[in-house]
Formats: sequence, C-alpha cells, structure tokens
Amino acid sequence: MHEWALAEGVIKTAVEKAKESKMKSIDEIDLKIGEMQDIELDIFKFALDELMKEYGMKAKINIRIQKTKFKCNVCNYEWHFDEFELTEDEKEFVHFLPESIFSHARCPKCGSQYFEIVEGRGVWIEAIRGKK
Amino acid sequence: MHEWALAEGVIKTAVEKAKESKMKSIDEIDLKIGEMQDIELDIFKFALDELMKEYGMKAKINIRIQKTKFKCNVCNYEWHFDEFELTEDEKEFVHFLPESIFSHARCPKCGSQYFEIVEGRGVWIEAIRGKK
Amino acid sequence: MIDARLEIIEERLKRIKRIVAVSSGKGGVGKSMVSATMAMALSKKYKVGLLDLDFYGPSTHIIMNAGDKPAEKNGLIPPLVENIKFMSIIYFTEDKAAPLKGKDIINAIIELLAITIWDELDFLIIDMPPGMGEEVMAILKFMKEAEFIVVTTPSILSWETVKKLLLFLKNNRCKILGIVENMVMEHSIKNEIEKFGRYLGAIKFDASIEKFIGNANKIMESDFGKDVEKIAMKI
Amino acid sequence: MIDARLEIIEERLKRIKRIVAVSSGKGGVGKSMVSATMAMALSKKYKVGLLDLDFYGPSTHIIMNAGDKPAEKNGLIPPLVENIKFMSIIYFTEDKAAPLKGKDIINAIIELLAITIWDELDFLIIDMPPGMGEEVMAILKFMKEAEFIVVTTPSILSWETVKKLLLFLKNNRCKILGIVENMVMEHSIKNEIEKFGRYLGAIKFDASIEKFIGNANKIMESDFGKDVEKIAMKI
Ligand SMILES: Nc1ncnc2c1ncn2[C@@H]1O[C@H](COP(=O)(O)OP(=O)(O)O)[C@@H](O)[C@H]1O
Ligand SMILES: Nc1ncnc2c1ncn2[C@@H]1O[C@H](COP(=O)(O)OP(=O)(O)O)[C@@H](O)[C@H]1O
Ligand SMILES: [Mg+2]
Ligand SMILES: [Mg+2]
Ligand SMILES: [Mg+2]
Ligand SMILES: [Mg+2]
Ligand code: NI
Ligand code: NI
Ligand SMILES: [Zn+2]
Ligand SMILES: [Zn+2]
Repeated sequence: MHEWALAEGVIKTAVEKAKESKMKSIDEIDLKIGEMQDIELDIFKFALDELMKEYGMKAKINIRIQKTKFKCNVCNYEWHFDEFELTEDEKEFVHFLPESIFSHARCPKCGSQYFEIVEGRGVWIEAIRGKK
Repeated sequence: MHEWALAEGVIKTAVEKAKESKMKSIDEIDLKIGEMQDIELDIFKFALDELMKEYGMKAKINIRIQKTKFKCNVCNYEWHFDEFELTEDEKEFVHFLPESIFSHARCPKCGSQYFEIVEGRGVWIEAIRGKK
Repeated sequence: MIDARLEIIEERLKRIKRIVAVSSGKGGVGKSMVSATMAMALSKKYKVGLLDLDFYGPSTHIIMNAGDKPAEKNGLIPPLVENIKFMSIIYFTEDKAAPLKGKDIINAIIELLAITIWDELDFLIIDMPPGMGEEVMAILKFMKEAEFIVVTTPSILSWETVKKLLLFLKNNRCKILGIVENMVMEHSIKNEIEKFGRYLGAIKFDASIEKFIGNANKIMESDFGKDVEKIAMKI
Repeated sequence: MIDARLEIIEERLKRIKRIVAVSSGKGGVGKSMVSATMAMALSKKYKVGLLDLDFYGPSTHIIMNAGDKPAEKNGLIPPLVENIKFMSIIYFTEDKAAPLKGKDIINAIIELLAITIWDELDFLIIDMPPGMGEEVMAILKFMKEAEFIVVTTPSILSWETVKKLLLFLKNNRCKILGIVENMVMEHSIKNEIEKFGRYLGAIKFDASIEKFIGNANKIMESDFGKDVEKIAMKI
C-alpha cells in the first residue's frame, strides 16, 4: 500500500515537468520501475488513476518493469534478483527500501556483501508527452 | 616526482594486460590523464622510458590530458579546474590527491562544497596495441 | 530520465515546522543519546518526529526501546514511540549489518523521505551518523531549512573533528543552532567552543546513564536527561 | 579503459608482512587511540607503518603529534613519526574538512595506496573510520590478507553496532584477530563478547589520558598505554 506514495511522486513530477515545459495537457507518461521495488501493479495503477482525477488529468501511463542487475565487486559475477533466496519478510523489506538488500543478501557466487545494484531500483519517468 | 609511482602503474598494468591477451610485444599505449593530477609531463615521460627499459620493452606512448569537469549538486553549475582559485600549496595537494579538492574549493557559483568531479582525475589506459 | 521520488520529498516535509539535525562529524560523542532525549523532552509540549539516519550504527531505537512497526497507508506511517513519530532503517534491516556504499546511502535516504508520512510536526529531530558524507549532503539538498545542533566532547580528538564540520556547515551556509558539550567531567572547553559559535550548554559525564538506556522515564529523570532538557528549551 | 593505479597497489603492499585494521563500526570507542598506541608499542620491536583512513575525523596525527611531511621520491615516502612510517589525509587537506562522498573516498584510498612507498614493514596498522562503508570495502578488495581488530566499549550502544560489523566481517570471510573492550569501568561485557570471538583484552577507562594526547612517551607510560601494550603482544 505504500505504492500510493510512489504514485504521488509520479503524478507530482509529471505535473511539475509539464508546467516547466509549458504543456497544456499530459497525454502519455512512460514509466520505468525497478524490479526491486516489487510494486503491486493493481494498487499502483489504481493510485495513479485516483491521483490523476485529483489533478484533473487523464493520461495513458505505460509501465515497464526494469529487470535487476547486480554485480559483485569482489568476484565480478553478475546476476538477477531471482537468484537471491529471500524470505517473505526480507522481500517486503526490499519492497520498502531496495537498499536493504545489502543486509539480507550476498553474492551468490563468492558470498561477498560488497556488490552493486547496477540497475533495477527506483521509479523513473522516461518520457512525458502532451499538447503545448 | 611522485610521477614515477604513477608511471609504474601504467607500465605494470600494460605488461599485465598484454600477458592476459597473449601479446608478444607492446607497440603502442594510449593514455588518458586527468588534468587534476597535474602531471609533470617531462618527468612522467622520463619515468615511463626508464621503466620500459627495465621491462625490456619499447612502446610508443600517446598521452592525452583529459580536461576536468565539475558539477555542483546544489545549483547544477558546471565548470573547469581553472575556475578554482587555488594557492600553490593547494595545487600541490590536489596533484598528490585529487580528492583533496573538496577541502580546498567550493562551487564558484553558489559556494557549496557538495559538488562532483565529473571527469578529470586518474590515470587511464585507453588502449594497448601490439603483436600477438 | 527523471527520478519520480524527488518531487514528492518537499510535499512530505512541508508540514514540518522545524527540522533539527543533531550532528558532530565525530562518532561516540552522544549524538544518539542527545537526539533521542531531546525528542522526548520536546514531545512533552510539541508534536515531534525522530529520524535515525545512522544506517551503520542505528541507536535511537535502543535508547527509546522502540517496538511497533510502521503501518502501510498511502506510504509508511511511522509508529509512535514515547509519543514520537519514529523512523529508522532497523525496520528494514532488523539486527543485520547495513553495508551501504555512498550512492546507496543517498538512494536509501531519498526512498525513506519519499515514502514516510510524517504529517504535521513541530519538530523533526534527525540523529546523524558521524562523518561528513552523503547523509550531510542529503540534508543540504533536501532539507535546506534544517538547523544543525553540533555535539562535541571536551576531548581534543573530538573537537578537532567537530571544528571541521562547523567550518563545512558555515561554508555551505547552513543554519547552526549551536554547540553542545557532552560528557563534561572536570575539564570543559566552553571558552574555546564559544569562539566558534553559540554554546548551547554542557551535559555532565553521567556514568549511570548506561543502565537507563531503553527506559525513557529513567533517562528523563537522570542528570543526563535534565541537562538535555535545559538545552532543548533553548532551541 | 583501465585504471592504471590498481595494478600497482599489490606491488606497493607486497613487502608488508601483516596488515592490521583497527575497526569497530561504532565511532568514539577509541579506535584511533588504540591504533596509534598499538603502533607505538609494536615499533619497539618491529618495523611499523600507520595509515589513518578516517578522512572525516583523522586523529592519529594529533595523538602522536606528527610534524614532518611526506617526501617525494618515486612516490610519496611517509615521514617517520615516533619511528613509525605515517600516512594521513591531513598531509593534503591540512585542518580543513574533507567532505568526500562515497566514490571519492574509494578513489582517494586507491590514490594513496598507489603512491605511498611503505617499503618493508612487519606491521601496517590501519586506523579505520566508523561505519561499514567504502573504507571497509577497500580493505576487502585491496588487502585481502588484512586482519581485523574490532574495538567496542561495554555500552550496549557500542556493542549492538560492533556485533553488526563482526557479522559483516564473518559473512565476508575476513580474518578477525579479536575484540578489544575499551573504556571499561566497573561494568564489563567480556562474557558476552566471548560468544562472538576472541577477547583480546580490556582497556580501563583512564580519565587522565586526555592530557597525554600528543606525547608519545607519556601515553606509553600511562595505564592506557600499558593495557594496549599487553594487547599488542598478543597479536
Ligand atoms: N553524558 C554522558 N555521560 C556518560 N556517557 C554518555 C553520555 N552521553 C553519551 N554517553 C555514552 O557514550 C556512548 C556514545 O553515545 P552515542 O549517543 O551512541 O554517541 P553517537 O551517537 O555520537 O555515536 C554511549 O555508550 C552512551 O551511552
Ligand atoms: N581507555 C580510555 N579511557 C578514557 N578515554 C578514552 C579511552 N580510550 C579513548 N578515550 C577517549 O575517547 C575518545 C574517542 O577516542 P578515539 O580514539 O578518538 O575513538 P575513535 O577513533 O573510535 O573515534 C577520545 O576523546 C579519547 O581520548
Ligand atoms: Mg520502495
Ligand atoms: Mg596524484
Ligand atoms: Mg549515534
Ligand atoms: Mg578515530
Ligand atoms: Ni507497498
Ligand atoms: Ni609529483
Ligand atoms: Zn562475488
Ligand atoms: Zn553550486
């Protein structure tokens, strides 16, 4: 349910950026969401719709989930989120705070905790299209 | 004179990488050196030559100085090294340890110390060419 | 590509009247003890929140014996601990180490600021980690109105580092509420401190404080608690 | 593109027999006092170097009253301080703040390791900053043979953080020499510590130590100095 907070970020940002570039209406927003956020899409889309109503706007929102990529700084191994073995609790922690992955997981190959989240976190607006 | 230490890094790395890619001889090395290192090129080239003799190699070394670029995280201003007003001592500190710039300088526009070295530090080997 | 979390941070913080960052540069000077105790002192009269930004050594949950977890409702609602809205990384890492690197720290702070619903507060107290890294930068960037309380001990090893932080904060035009001298025994550096800023007060070395950690009432009744309360009334 | 500094680090460190990182996770537990004093104790019998990696709060130069600067000769030659080869960021930042961000810290460490000519050493003692950030990672990456001494105080606020570092070091298969309990008054957590690793010894709380800071002989003769010397003999 904290999906609402992230949806607010999206709509607020879109409105702000549209204003900056003097758009009169927003028709379409391209979103990229990191797999680590493990967003519940139904709730998230519902929140986006509700928020758009509040702001009196109606845009098509295209959502793309960005796969995660991790890289170990010690052994250089690269892997994806699904290679981690996380408990349900840990998955929830990562859902709230992606960086908590460093507490709960290690490189699947060498066991090091010194790895990088190369991609797959955050909520990103890739494009906003509308009428000027 | 600590140029020697950096030159050693270059030659050691080149030899190592050549070995890894099974090169028999190194003919040419492309180097990129951050402007912040403020390398004395005469000394540096001399050191490279001496070190190559030690390693029994003779390569042409192409050196390119990479201009610095700084970016302020607070006001987004971008600038170059020469916009800083540094004393001779401070320049020497930065010559040894580029990151000491954060102690000695601030964003020329807003005065913040929270800025980034976007480029212009380090000693980088861009290419090694030789015979297999 | 735009980070959709950034725009919402302002919104999340806009109903907070004052943000006070308890910092030092130096570790082990009592930042966590002072920030938790100050939050408790202020909460007698005001609506207070406490944000623990020390990801490597979160401590305020131990000092206040925090139990409940945040609730999920249009974001994360910080649980009430001693009547203080409380948020800490421990809710996501439990007792494990959190070996975050610089950019992970800034990302984690952004995430926390974007999803935590503080609502209305008179004070948000922030317990800062030692150092002058990403956490301080995050304050500079996302909480431009924040006011700093800087904690030192009378030891030269603490004061030399604290002076660096004071210099940094001045260079970067931050608001400094004043300097607290903690763990004072016979020797005080009040005179020296006054050359660098407002002296907010001394807190005596109180060997008995250890056994009160985890018990809010006992802390508030202790010599330590009383010293902190006096300082809280000045800000 | 290859960073030409990385390959040379191994070369720079290869004539060092043992690298000992004095760490904690927690700040203000006495890491700097212990590492400087331990370096001085070891230097009676061994060739010793001391590297201060606490960029935000460098302290060992104050404890040992370091004066001379590094000399430039095919790199940087650390000056001899109390017969110890000494290197610290203060040689490049003086008394100013060093507000480095994560990646600047790792870059600065790489640069220092690449240009400092330690030559032959029996021990390189590293004074670590608080936290579990880039500095610890740099040890894991560039000094795989390093051995850790972990310092705590008897306070739960210290020990809870130190346990996290111990867990992290074990997870990452680091060599842990043992745990030092510093600032012990009546209350000791020796029994608790022993569950987590080798107890290297207690150092009593010594209120007089402050006035000896900057005077190597006086430190070595103090109760503190003697306690540290006993520990140094065990490693
Ligand atoms: N006034 C005081 N008297 C005695 N001990 C204190 C006092 N203030 C703090 N301490 C103790 O000092 C240690 C460091 O305090 P802490 O709040 O964790 O510092 P920081 O957050 O700056 O690292 C803790 O063990 C704490 O109990
Ligand atoms: N055994 C001890 N007795 C009394 N004071 C101590 C003792 N060890 C350290 N101190 C003091 O505690 C403070 C923190 O020590 P320091 O070495 O700077 O810790 P760190 O490097 O872990 O931050 C300093 O003021 C120091 O003088
Ligand atoms: Mg999230
Ligand atoms: Mg250099
Ligand atoms: Mg603390
Ligand atoms: Mg220290
Ligand atoms: Ni959620
Ligand atoms: Ni030089
Ligand atoms: Zn690995
Ligand atoms: Zn600026």
